[in-house]
Amino acid sequence: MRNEMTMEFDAISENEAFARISVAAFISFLNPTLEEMSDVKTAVSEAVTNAVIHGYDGIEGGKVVINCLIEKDVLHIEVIDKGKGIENIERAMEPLFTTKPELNRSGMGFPFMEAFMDDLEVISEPDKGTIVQMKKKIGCTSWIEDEE
Amino acid sequence: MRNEMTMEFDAISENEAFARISVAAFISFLNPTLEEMSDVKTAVSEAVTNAVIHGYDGIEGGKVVINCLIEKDVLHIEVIDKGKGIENIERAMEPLFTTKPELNRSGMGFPFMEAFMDDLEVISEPDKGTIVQMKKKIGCTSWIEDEE
Amino acid sequence: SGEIKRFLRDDGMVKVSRTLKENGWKIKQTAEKISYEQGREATLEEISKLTELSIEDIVMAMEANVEVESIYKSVYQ
Ligand SMILES: Nc1ncnc2c1ncn2[C@@H]1O[C@H](COP(=O)(O)OP(=O)(O)O)[C@@H](O)[C@H]1O
Ligand SMILES: Nc1ncnc2c1ncn2[C@@H]1O[C@H](COP(=O)(O)OP(=O)(O)O)[C@@H](O)[C@H]1O
Ligand SMILES: [Mg+2]
Ligand SMILES: [Mg+2]
Repeated sequence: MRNEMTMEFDAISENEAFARISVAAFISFLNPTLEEMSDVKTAVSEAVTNAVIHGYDGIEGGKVVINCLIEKDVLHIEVIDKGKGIENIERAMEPLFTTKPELNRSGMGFPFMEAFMDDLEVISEPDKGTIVQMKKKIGCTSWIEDEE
Repeated sequence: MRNEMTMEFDAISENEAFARISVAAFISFLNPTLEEMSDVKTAVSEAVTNAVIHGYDGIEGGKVVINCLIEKDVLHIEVIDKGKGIENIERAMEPLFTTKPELNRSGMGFPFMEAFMDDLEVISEPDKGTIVQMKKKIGCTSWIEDEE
Repeated sequence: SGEIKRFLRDDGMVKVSRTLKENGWKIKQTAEKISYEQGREATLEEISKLTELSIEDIVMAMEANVEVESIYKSVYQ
């Protein structure tokens, strides 16, 4: 089974819940557990929030793109912005590292994505933007077994 | 206030719920009533189902596109397929008209979209595809008043 | 019919349907109360305040209700 969707929306914080709910709805036919569902929602929230707050910090009219692909029981998600990009990716991914302490950012976005998903890759270039790629196996495959 | 999103997904019936939930989540910050939300969901469901069942009837690999734009308190939705198209749009929109009586289709998709939304327009060309455009004013604008 | 079974099986949300249905019931009660008192339809924000459920939870709970209705729809078709 293969199922694919892509969405693009205005980089405003109001759309973070929308993005999270949409991805949850998209994967729901894979019959995930509540925990898997909540893991994916958390990871998507963190990635979208980063795109809005860091990527498009002070830039008007930005767009966030989410690509989702389900292949068998593996979910692939990409969250893409065309914003400021990240200079030092390794450092950005360290727990507690944040460039926005004044906004009460915890520096735990990337560590959460890493913990809640099976795989995390970050591709970024200053002034070009950032691509966050995540993968997760969704355990309950009853839906796939039932397929004829 | 302006907010825009667009999504594209595989034309399979499993994605109908996903589309409906996503649009509901997208409009939720407009502070709709339950009835307004359910009207929009019904209209989206009918349009997406039509794209999958009629537009891509027997065609593999089709994609459905949904464009949503919120301008002030008006929601604009487009549901687009690149499938078979409709020969006689006027006749297709008549209550109870269906080309698939064998699937227990009720022929009430377009009449429902018309009833639940404020405006419905259908653009279609045989073998090119179909664009369903709908508009609805979402009544409660407290969210907009709250904006400074 | 097969349609209903496919529906229940395909939709992972059925798993969480118990809480969602309870929330759905709470939401409908609250919406009715507000519209009775105010003489107009309740908005999402008002329902959210009174039920202490997030907008997100309300959207999901209403989806669970749609599903229940769709099941009935397929039964009566
Ligand atoms: N999409 C992005 N665009 C630009 N910079 C980013 C992006 N995502 C993350 N960053 C950088 O990586 C840092 C760490 O991100 P994260 O772990 O989510 O913590 P926080 O968001 O709390 O700062 C951010 O403070 C920011 O400097
Ligand atoms: N996206 C579409 N592509 C091709 N034909 C369509 C499309 N949407 C609707 N139609 C045609 O219009 C008819 C009426 O649609 P509708 O009112 O939704 O009733 P039903 O779906 O129950 O047949 C359909 O039977 C079909 O012939
Ligand atoms: Mg973050
Ligand atoms: Mg129809």
